[in-house]
Amino acid sequence: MSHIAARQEEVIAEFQMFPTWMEKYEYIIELGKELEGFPEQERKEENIISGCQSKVWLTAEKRENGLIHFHADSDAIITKGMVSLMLRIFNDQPGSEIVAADMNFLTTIGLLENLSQTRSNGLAAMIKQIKTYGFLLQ
Amino acid sequence: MSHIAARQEEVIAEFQMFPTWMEKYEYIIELGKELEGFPEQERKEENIISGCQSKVWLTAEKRENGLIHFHADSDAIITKGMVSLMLRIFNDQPGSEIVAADMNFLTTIGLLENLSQTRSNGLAAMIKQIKTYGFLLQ
Amino acid sequence: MSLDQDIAHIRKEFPILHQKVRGASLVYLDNAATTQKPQAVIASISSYYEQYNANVHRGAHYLANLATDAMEKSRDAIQHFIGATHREEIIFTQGTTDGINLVAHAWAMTHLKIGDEILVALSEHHANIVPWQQVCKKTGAILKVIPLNPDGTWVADWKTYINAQTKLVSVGWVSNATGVVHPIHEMVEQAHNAGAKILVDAAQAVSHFPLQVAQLNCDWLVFSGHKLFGPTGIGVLFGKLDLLNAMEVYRTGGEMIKKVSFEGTTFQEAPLKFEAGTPHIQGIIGLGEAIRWFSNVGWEWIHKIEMQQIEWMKSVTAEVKALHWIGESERKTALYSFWSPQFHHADLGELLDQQGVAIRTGHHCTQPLWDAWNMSGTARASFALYNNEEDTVQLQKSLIKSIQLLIG
Amino acid sequence: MSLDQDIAHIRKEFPILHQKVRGASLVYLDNAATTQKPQAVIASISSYYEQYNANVHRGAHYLANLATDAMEKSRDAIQHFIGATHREEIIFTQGTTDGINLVAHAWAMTHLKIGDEILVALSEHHANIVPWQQVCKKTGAILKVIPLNPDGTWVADWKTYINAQTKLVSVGWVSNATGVVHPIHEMVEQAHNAGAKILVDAAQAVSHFPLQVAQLNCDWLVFSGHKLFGPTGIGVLFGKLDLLNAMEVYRTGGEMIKKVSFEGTTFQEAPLKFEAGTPHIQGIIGLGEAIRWFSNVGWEWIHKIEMQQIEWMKSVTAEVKALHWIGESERKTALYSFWSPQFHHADLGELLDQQGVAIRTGHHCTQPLWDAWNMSGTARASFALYNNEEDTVQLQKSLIKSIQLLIG
Ligand SMILES: Cc1ncc(COP(=O)(O)O)c(C=O)c1O
Ligand SMILES: Cc1ncc(COP(=O)(O)O)c(C=O)c1O
Repeated sequence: MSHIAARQEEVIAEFQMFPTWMEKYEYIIELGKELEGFPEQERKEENIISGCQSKVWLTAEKRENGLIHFHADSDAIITKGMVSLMLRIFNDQPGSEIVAADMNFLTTIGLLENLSQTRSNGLAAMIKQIKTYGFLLQ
Repeated sequence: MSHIAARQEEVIAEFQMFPTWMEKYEYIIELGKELEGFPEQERKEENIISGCQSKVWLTAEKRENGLIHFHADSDAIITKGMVSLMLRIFNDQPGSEIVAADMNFLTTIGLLENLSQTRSNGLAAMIKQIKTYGFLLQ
Repeated sequence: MSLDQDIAHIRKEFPILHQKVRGASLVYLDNAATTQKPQAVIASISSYYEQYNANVHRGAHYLANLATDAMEKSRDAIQHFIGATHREEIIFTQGTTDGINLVAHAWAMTHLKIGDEILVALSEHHANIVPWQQVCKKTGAILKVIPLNPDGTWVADWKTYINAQTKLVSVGWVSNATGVVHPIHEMVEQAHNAGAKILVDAAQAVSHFPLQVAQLNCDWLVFSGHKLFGPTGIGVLFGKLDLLNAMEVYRTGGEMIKKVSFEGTTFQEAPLKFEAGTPHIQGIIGLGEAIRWFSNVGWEWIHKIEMQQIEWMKSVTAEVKALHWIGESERKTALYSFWSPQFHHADLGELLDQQGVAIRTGHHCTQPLWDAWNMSGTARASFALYNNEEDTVQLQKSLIKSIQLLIG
Repeated sequence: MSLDQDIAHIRKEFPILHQKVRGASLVYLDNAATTQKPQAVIASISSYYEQYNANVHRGAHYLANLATDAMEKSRDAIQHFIGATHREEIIFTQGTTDGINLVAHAWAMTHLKIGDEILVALSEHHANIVPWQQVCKKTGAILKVIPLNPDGTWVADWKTYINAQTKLVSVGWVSNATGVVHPIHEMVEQAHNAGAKILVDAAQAVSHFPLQVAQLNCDWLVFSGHKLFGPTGIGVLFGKLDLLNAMEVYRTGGEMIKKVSFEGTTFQEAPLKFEAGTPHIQGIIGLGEAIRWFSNVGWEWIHKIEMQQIEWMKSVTAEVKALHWIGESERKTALYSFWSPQFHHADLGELLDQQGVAIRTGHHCTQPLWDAWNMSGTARASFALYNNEEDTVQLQKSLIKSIQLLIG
């Protein structure tokens, strides 16, 4: 199992601990608050992922170890929590694995069924951008 | 009772003799065939009543006796029958009475309920034109 | 009967309201986006298709006559409902947006020229901005904008924005962003004094108070059926008859012609002139039924329930002070836009949704307003005649729970 | 199962067919004007309004998500049904007329110039003539017309009407006046060889054979939902994606914008670009359901029943020789236009209607054709997949009785 798949399993296990929507959202909001600081100079139009109701900024760099490191942020806290979840899974992985990753864990954690259409469109756009970076920085 | 109202009563009585749609239409078609000849030189655009699916020509003249005489024709035989029915009622009457006439006999003879929308629009247009002539030639 | 019983009675007629959403009872407060439909409207659609569906006007058969009759009776019902002088002044469109586009193409595009001015207000819906921008691009006319006070009303000197260059005023009667009711009667007078024509966007007005277009004396007025308890895909353009007949054609094709030949084609008068192609017969019939149903409820009661809803909401806004409530003007409909500098309206909306409370968040198609106010949008709860006290109680509870979650 | 049983089965799904009209069983043969709706489509409309009516796209709540999902699933169903490459190539319109007007305004008005030629055929529906006349009036382009053979087919040398000036070909695939199926595949090739774009009016084709637009390679194609067992007020414009994105906008307003400001507005890509305002959500969902239902019946069966109907009608036309039957070409749909020099088609239609047989009479929105043929129109019986042998028997009987009455 790839690192990414393993982390997905982790996240799924974690979410299973929260039976109610409130607990799930509480956790996501917490994740949002913990997300590491986003470099101010990168908070610009070209880093915005379109397709989300709230704004999402995403940047990526290939570090010396050959792995890809993402920075992301959002002006909405729930989105920020989702972003944080994504980064936990994808951060510091090789581009090839990012591109190859299977994303159906989102359904599995029973979050997506609670998510609005706009939200899941936004997530899809985010994943697409993450994979694009993965591909470009391979 | 005015002449026009009396003739309407006559027509209603006549139609009551025909219990089926077939007989009514047979009679109307017959009326259509009997309609007096329409002056060929009057068969022109400006004498056409618009609002009918088939063409209806209508002209009127005030005769020496002060009464109004109509000529009419149609390229469809059922329409021609309806026209003929109209003329039987309105022909050779004073303009004032034509203008004042009550037209709900059309419903009474149980014909209108059988008539299509286009047909009754056409009839309404025809009556309007007859009344206009009645008014103008008073 | 008590108000409570009356509402309960009305709610019974709306099948959609009686359902659980994510385990909670649905609280539908997105009525400014679209209203729900009473059983009578739904049934009118089914019986149209089950009993007398046919193409209209060209009709030479029984079903076609029934369909044509029903369609034209709807036109009569609408004429009566909005107080128009002639039935021919009622044009069926796809909705408010389509109606405004029709006037833009069939009148403004050919009647305006360089330097002419079109006047709108800052709070207009995009549907009442973008078509005029297109007109300006093609004709060289200029789009002028009435600014707003912080409470969402037009600035006090709004009349000074009308001048000799103003050829068209196009304003929303009620703002879908703030619920504010604007002084349209005065505006019609001012526009006409300046020799300008005036179009009224009544999308958010039509279900709240009588329009009385002949008395109002506006040149055009538009609204959507789906915001008046009617079906989607159908709307109304009212226009003064002479003006309609003097306008260019817009969509062309069947039904709107007198005679087609390759040498030249002639057109019908209004309303047919603007109704090219097979109409949305079912939508027209459904809208007619919606208007009959709505008229049966009656303005008196509609006014009463709206005043009551505003009363209920006073306690909500007083309790939930953590939020900023905008558009608290004197003359407003029961529509509440709110926001917080601390959290995003999208977060609020998502958490309310989890609790079965349906509101709308975002820019509500009035981006210029939020840009001017330096905001990214709001959350908006908008009421219709079936929203009861329980709905406001649930809204308040869910708001408080959401805020608790967000501030953690 | 036998064909009889199959039809009986299908007829059961259409509530409207089982009624008496003026004492006789309804024989509905006006399907080229509009088709009837199966119970599944009617039910899809009711359940939309009873369960998940909401405004789409802007959605931040549960019902809005359901509505948006259902709407976009319909787009997928249509894409699949007509064989388009991209889902974004499916634009929702009001109908065929609206789709043609869209292309006329958003492409032809700005892409054609003096001396350019638009090519149509003599038998086009007014919806495929008048918009081009308007384009010619504004741009100075010239409308060219392919004449017809007496059987309703294009003249043998139709290819010579395409030349270097031809910028747009816009032709009906199946004539609603004659039922003739025109050689559209060849026409697409010829148009493209000449560097022209081609729009296909598939209003009368869509329910008779598979369109396969990607394979056909046309630039645009239009049809109406109401002629495909779907609701009124909804239609489809297919366009090649690059072309759609290169076109101007048409109706403007909400949903089709990226960003609105008074300094300048930017637009979405297709399909949203062309879908301003609240869509006809219910119509879109109903059309999706119609397509699912129709696909379930399947092309094989649809072909079989149509061949059978043509067979049945051979005996009618042979028996009723007193009438002139036109459009008896080799490649035709089950649509029969007929007339007599002795009596008016309106008389025929009225007498058929008295016997419960619904057909259409008049010019069928193809006036130039009748003018060229020196006729005032025809009576027209047009079939759909639920018309059985009994319908043709009743048609024949009623025709004979009507003729008897008329010749007296
Ligand atoms: C060939 C053809 N084109 C266009 C149309 C117009 O379709 P609609 O009235 O649905 O816009 C029709 C139907 O009347 C038609 O038969
Ligand atoms: C004030 C106002 N104008 C115009 C519109 C557009 O209406 P529709 O989307 O029905 O065309 C709306 C609704 O969204 C509105 O609230």
